[in-house]
Amino acid sequence: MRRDDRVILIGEDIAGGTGGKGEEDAWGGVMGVTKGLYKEFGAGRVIDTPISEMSYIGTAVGAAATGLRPIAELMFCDFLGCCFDQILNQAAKFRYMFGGKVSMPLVIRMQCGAGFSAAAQHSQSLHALLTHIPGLKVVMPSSPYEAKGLLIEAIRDNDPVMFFENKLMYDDVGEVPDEDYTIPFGEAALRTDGEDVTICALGRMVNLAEQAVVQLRKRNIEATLIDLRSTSPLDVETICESVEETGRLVIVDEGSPRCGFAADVAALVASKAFGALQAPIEMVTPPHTPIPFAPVLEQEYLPNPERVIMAVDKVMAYGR
Amino acid sequence: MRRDDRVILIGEDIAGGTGGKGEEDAWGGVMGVTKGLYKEFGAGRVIDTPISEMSYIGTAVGAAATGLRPIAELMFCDFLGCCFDQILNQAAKFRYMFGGKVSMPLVIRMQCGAGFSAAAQHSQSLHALLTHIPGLKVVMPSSPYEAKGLLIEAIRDNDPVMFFENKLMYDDVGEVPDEDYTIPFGEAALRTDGEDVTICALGRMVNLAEQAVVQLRKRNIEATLIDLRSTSPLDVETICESVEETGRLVIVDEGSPRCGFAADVAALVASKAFGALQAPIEMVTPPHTPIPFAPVLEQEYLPNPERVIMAVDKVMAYGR
Amino acid sequence: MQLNREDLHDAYRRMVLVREFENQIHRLNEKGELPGFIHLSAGQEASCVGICMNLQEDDYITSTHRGHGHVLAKGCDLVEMMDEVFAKRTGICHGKGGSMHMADLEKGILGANGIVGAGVPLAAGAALTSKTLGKDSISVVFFGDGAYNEGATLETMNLAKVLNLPLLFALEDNGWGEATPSSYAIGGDILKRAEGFGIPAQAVDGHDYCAVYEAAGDMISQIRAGGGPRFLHLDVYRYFGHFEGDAATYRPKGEVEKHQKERDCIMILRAYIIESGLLAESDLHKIHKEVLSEVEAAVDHARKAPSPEASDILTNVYATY
Amino acid sequence: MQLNREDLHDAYRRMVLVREFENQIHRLNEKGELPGFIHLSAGQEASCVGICMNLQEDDYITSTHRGHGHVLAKGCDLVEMMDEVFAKRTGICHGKGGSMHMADLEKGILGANGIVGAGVPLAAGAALTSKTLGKDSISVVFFGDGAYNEGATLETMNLAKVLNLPLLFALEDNGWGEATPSSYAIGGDILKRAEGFGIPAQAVDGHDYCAVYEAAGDMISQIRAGGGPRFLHLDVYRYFGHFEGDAATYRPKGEVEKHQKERDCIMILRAYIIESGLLAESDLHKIHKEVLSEVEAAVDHARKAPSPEASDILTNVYATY
Ligand SMILES: Cc1ncc(C[n+]2csc(CCOP(=O)(O)OP(=O)(O)O)c2C)c(N)n1
Ligand SMILES: Cc1ncc(C[n+]2csc(CCOP(=O)(O)OP(=O)(O)O)c2C)c(N)n1
Ligand SMILES: [Mg+2]
Ligand SMILES: [Mg+2]
Repeated sequence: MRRDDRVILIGEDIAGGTGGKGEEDAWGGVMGVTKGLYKEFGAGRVIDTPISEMSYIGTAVGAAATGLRPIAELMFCDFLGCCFDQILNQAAKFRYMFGGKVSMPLVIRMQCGAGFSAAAQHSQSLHALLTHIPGLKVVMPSSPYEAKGLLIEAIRDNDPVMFFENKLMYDDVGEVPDEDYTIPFGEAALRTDGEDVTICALGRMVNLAEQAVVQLRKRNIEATLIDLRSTSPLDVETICESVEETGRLVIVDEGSPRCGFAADVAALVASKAFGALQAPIEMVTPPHTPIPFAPVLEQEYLPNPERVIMAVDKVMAYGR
Repeated sequence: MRRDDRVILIGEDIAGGTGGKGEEDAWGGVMGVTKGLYKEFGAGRVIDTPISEMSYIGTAVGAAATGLRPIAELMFCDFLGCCFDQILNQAAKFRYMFGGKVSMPLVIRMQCGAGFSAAAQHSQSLHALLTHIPGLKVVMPSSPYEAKGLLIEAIRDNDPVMFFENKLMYDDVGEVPDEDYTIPFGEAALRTDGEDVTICALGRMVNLAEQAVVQLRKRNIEATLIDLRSTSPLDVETICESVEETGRLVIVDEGSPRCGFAADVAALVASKAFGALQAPIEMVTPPHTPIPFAPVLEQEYLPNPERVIMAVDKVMAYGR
Repeated sequence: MQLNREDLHDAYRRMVLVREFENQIHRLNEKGELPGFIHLSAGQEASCVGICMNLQEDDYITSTHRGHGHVLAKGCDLVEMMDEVFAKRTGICHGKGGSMHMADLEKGILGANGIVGAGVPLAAGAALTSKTLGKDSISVVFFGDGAYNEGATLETMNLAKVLNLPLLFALEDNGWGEATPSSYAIGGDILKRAEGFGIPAQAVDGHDYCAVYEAAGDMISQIRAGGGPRFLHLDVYRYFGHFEGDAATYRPKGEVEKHQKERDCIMILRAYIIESGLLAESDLHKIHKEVLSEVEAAVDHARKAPSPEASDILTNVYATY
Repeated sequence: MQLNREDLHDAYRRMVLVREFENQIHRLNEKGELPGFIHLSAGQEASCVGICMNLQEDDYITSTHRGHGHVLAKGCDLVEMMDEVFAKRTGICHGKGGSMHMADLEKGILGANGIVGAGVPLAAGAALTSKTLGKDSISVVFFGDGAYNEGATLETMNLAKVLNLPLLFALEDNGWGEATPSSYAIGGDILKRAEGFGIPAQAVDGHDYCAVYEAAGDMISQIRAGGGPRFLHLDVYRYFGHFEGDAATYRPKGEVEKHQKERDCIMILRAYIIESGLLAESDLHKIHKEVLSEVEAAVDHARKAPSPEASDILTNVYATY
C-alpha cells in the first residue's frame, strides 16, 4: 500500500469502529489481520462497509476494472454465497467477455477451514467452487512465509485472485523476511523429496501431511510432499513428473470430495500420467457431509496424519 | 400439483403478466415450460415474483422447511450467483445442522447449456458447483421421457433437488407416457451396451455421445454408454462395473473441466476401479474458459461427437 | 393495555431465563468449557420476549447468530439448548449445530442462523406456507441493524409486500454490526426505508417490555387479519462483546455500565411490575431463584450428557439417498 | 434551460442513431442473420441520450441486457458494435461478448450486463475509483424497474450513501420486467424507497429529452460537487418485446401503437427543435438520412468482417497465467 496508492482495502470491520464513538480501528478484521492499516492509511483507503457482500465485492470488481487495485476481505469464505454473482459472472468473465480489453487486479481474501467448532456455516473450504470457474486464480498458502510471498504476488497480479487463509493458521509462527518478495502462482514447492509416493496438498493440509511424512520416514517410506500453493493455475507438470518417479499418488484436501480439488488432481493424473501409476489414487478428504459442530465429530470430519498414513500404506501395499 | 396442494410453483414470469392489463399467463416461464398452470391453479399456487432471486429462492427454502413442496424456477442456472447462499448454506445444510429434524422437499429447476449464442452469462452448465455441496441432489435429464420421470421423483423427494434442463432440448420430441411414473436418482441407465469402452455422460451430452457410439459401431468398436441421470447421488457401482468389463473410460461433460463433473467421475474410477483400467481416462469437456458468444467459437467450445470419437480412439489405441 | 398477572409472571420469567442462560454461557466460556463461536444477547431480552409473548405455538420465527433469546422465548427447551452448546448428542441439534444453529421446527423455530440476513427470506417462506395453507399463523423475523443492509433482507421486504405475506420484520438495533456502528452503516432513515417498500413501520423502545409487547401485539393482530407485512424497529443494547472474546473497544468506556444502571430492560420491567402491584418483590425474587437453579441443573445435565458417536457424522445429510 | 443548436443537433443525432440501430437489428434478427439473445430499447432513447449528453469522456456508465442505447449514447463505436452483434472478430469484444456484453473501458463504458442488477455495484466501484484518485469524474448506473428489486441494487443504494459516492442511479422504468408489470413487482413508492436510503430522488418524464437533460444535468452537477449519490426515475416505454421473439401479449392490444403516435420521444424532441427554430425540418431530415446510411454502412462492414479464429477461444481468459 505504501508502494502504490491505487491499492485499497475494503470489507466489513477491516478497520472496525469507523464512525463510532470508541476506538476507530478497534478490530482490524475479525481476526485482526488488517489492524493498524487504518491508522496509517485512513478511512479513504481502508474502507469499512455495511454488511452487503454483493455490493462491496461488486464495488471492488468495478474499482479494479477502472484503475484501483482493491483487496477485498470476505471474512469467511462461507459468505461467498452472498456475493457469488460478482465473482462468477463479473470478475471472472469481464476480461474474456470484453475481448481482453480490461484488467481485473482484484484480490479477495477469505478465511477457510474447520477445527474451531464454528459449525457448518463458518468452517468451509470452498476453493474447489472457485477453481471450477475459468478466469479466477485461486491461492492457499501453507505457512507465514508462503502467505507473504503469495499475497504480494496476488496484489501485483492483474487477474482476480481468490486468496484463502486457514483460520487455524493465524497463530502459526515462521521465518518471514522483512523485505518484499513474491512467490509465483502455478509453481508448486517440494516440501520433501522421496521416491516411494507422491503426496499433494494445499494450505494447512501440507503441514498435516508433513507430520505423516515424518512418521512414514521412520518406516523407511520416503514421500515427495508437494505444496501446490495455487489450484488455478495448477502446477500439473510437477505433479506428473513426481508421479512418473514414484508411481503412487495420495492427495490430501480439506474441501468436500465430490467435484472437489482432490478429485481434480486425481483426474488430471489419471489422464496425463496414467502410464506411470502403479496403484489406485488415494484421496484423503472429509466425508461428503456438512461440517458438524461437536469437536468429536469435527475431528472425525477433518483429514489427519493417521489417515494420510493409512492412504500411503494402501497405495504402497497395492499389487505387492 | 393436482395430487398434492402443498406443491407450488414460484419464480420470475412463470406465469408472466400477473397483475398486468394484458394476458395474465403470457409467458409460462421464459421458455413457456409452465404455461397453462397459472390458469389451472391460480396466482396462489403459481407465484410470479419480483426479480429477487435470493429472496424467492429463500422463500421456497423456508416454505419447504415448513410444509410446502415448492418448485422454484431459477430461469438460468447462471443466476445461481444471485441466490447461492440460500442453496449453499441454508437448503443444503438445514437437515444436518438441525440434527435431522427437518425435511427440505424443494425442487429448483433451471436451464443450462451452451449452443444458443447466449454468451458467458446465459450458457453455463454449473452442475459441478452444486454437486460439490453435500446435502443437495443434482439431476440432469437426457430426454423428454427421462425429464418427466425424474421431475416427478424430484417433486416427491424430501431433499433439495437441483434440476437442470438443457435449453437446447426444449424442442426435443420423444415418447412420454401419459400416466405418472418416477425414475429413481442414483440409478444410471445404459443407453448402449458394448465391451470395448465405457462412455459416461449426462443430459444433452448423452445424445451427443450416442451419435459417436453409432459411428464407432461402424468401425466395430462397441461402447457402453451410461446415462448417469443424477450426479448426486451418483451411481458409482454401474460405472465401476462397466469399467471392470471394458477397461476403458471416456467421460463427456459440458461443465468446465477444473473441479468439474468429468474429473469427479474420473477420480472415483481411478481410486475405485484402478485395477481394471487399461488406458488413461479421457475427459471430453469444454476448455477452461468462459463461454464465447460467436457461434464459431461456441462450437469450438462445446464437446461434439467427433471429439468423443477421438477420445475413444485414444483410449483404444493405448498400449496396443 | 392491560397486562395480567399471569402474563407478567411468564414474561418476567422468560426474560430472566434468557439473561441467566447468557450469563451462565459467558462464565462457562471464560472457563474454556464451551467450543465454537458464541454471540450473547444479554441486555436485549425485552425484545425477544415482548414479541414472542404475542405468538402462538404454530407461528414461526427465524433468528440470527445471536439467537439464544429468540429461541428460548419462542419455546426451545433449555436443557436441550444447554446440551447443544456443550456439543452433546442429546442437544437440540444432536451436537451438529451449536450456538449459531439452534432450531426446533415443531415449535415453529426455523433456526438461529450464522449468515447475516439469511433468516429473512426463510421467514417469508414460512409466512408463505401459512398463507398458502390458509392458516392464521404468522412469521416473525428477528434481524439486526447490520442485517438491515443485506440484499436478502431488502429484497424480502419488497417480496413480502408484493405477496402480502403475514410477516413481522423485527429489527433489533443494538447500535452495532460487529464493530461498526449502525449510525455509520445505515444510510437514510430506518423507518422511512421500510415505508419506502410500502410496509407500515414503527419504532419502539426495546428496553421497555410493556411497550414492546403492546406495539408488537398491535402489529401482529393486523398481520393476522391479513394486513400484510409490518416493520418494528426496536432500540436495544447488548452487554457483552460482539462474540465471546471481543473486547469491544469500539464502545466508549463506561457505556455498558451506564446502560446497565439506567436502562436495563429487566430492571425496568421489575419496577413496573412492583409498581403495578400485580406481583410482589418476593415473587420476582422467587422466579429468579427458580430460573437460576433451572439453569444450573441444565449445566449439570449437559456436563454429564454423552457426546455424539463418531458414526453420527454420516447421518442426516439426506432424508433418503 | 437553454439548449444550444449544437447540443440539440448532437442529441437528435444520437437518439436517431440508437433508434435506427435498433430497427436495423430487429430486421436483421427477423431475417435470421444474428445469433444470440437480443433486447432492444427502441422507444427509450431520450433517457440514455439525455443523461449521457451531460457526461464527460472520463465519466463511467454501467448498463443492462438492454444496453445498445446506453453504450451508443456514451460513445461506443457503431461499426464495432455492429460487428459484435454479427459475432465478428472486429467486434467491440472481438466476437466474445455479443449484444449483452458491449463494453469499452476507454470510453468509461463498463459494459452491458446479462445479470439483472449486477451493473449497480460495478458502477459504485467506478465511482469509488474516481473518489479515491481524487478525480472529478462520476458514474451513472442505468437499471430497469425490474432491477430495482434486486439485492445488488438495494445494497448498493445504501453503500453509495454511506461512502458518499459520486453515483447517479438512473432507473429506467418501462413498466415491465420481462412479462411482469412494475406496478405488481415494486412494493411501495419508487421515490420514497430511494429517499429511505437517504438518497435525494426525483422523477422525470423520460419521453421528454429536454426534461431528462435538465434533471440529469442538475443532479450530475450536485454529484460532481461532492454531494453524493442521486436517484432519477425515468418513465420510458419500449416498443419491441422483452427480447427478440417475445410476442408481448402481456401488453394490452394497441398500447404500443398509441404510444408511438402520442408520446414517441424522438417525435417530441423533433417538435421542440422545430418550434424553437434552432434547427429546420430539413436539418433533421438530413441527420436522419446520414444516420441511416451510417447504419447501412455498418451492416455492410459487419457482413464482410472476418469471424473469430478457432484459436481465439483460448485467449484473454487471464492477463497472465
Ligand atoms: C453474510 C454474512 N456477512 C457477515 C457475517 C459476519 N457477521 C456475523 S454477525 C455480524 C454483525 C451483525 O450485525 P447485526 O445484524 O446488527 O446483529 P448483531 O450482531 O448486532 O446482533 C457480522 C458482520 C456473517 N455472519 N454473515
Ligand atoms: C439476476 C437475473 N435474474 C433474472 C434475469 C432474467 N431477466 C433478464 S431481463 C429481465 C427483466 C429485467 O427487467 P428490467 O430491469 O425492468 O429491465 P428491462 O428489461 O425492462 O429493460 C429478467 C428477469 C437476469 N438476466 N438476471
Ligand atoms: Mg447490531
Ligand atoms: Mg423494465
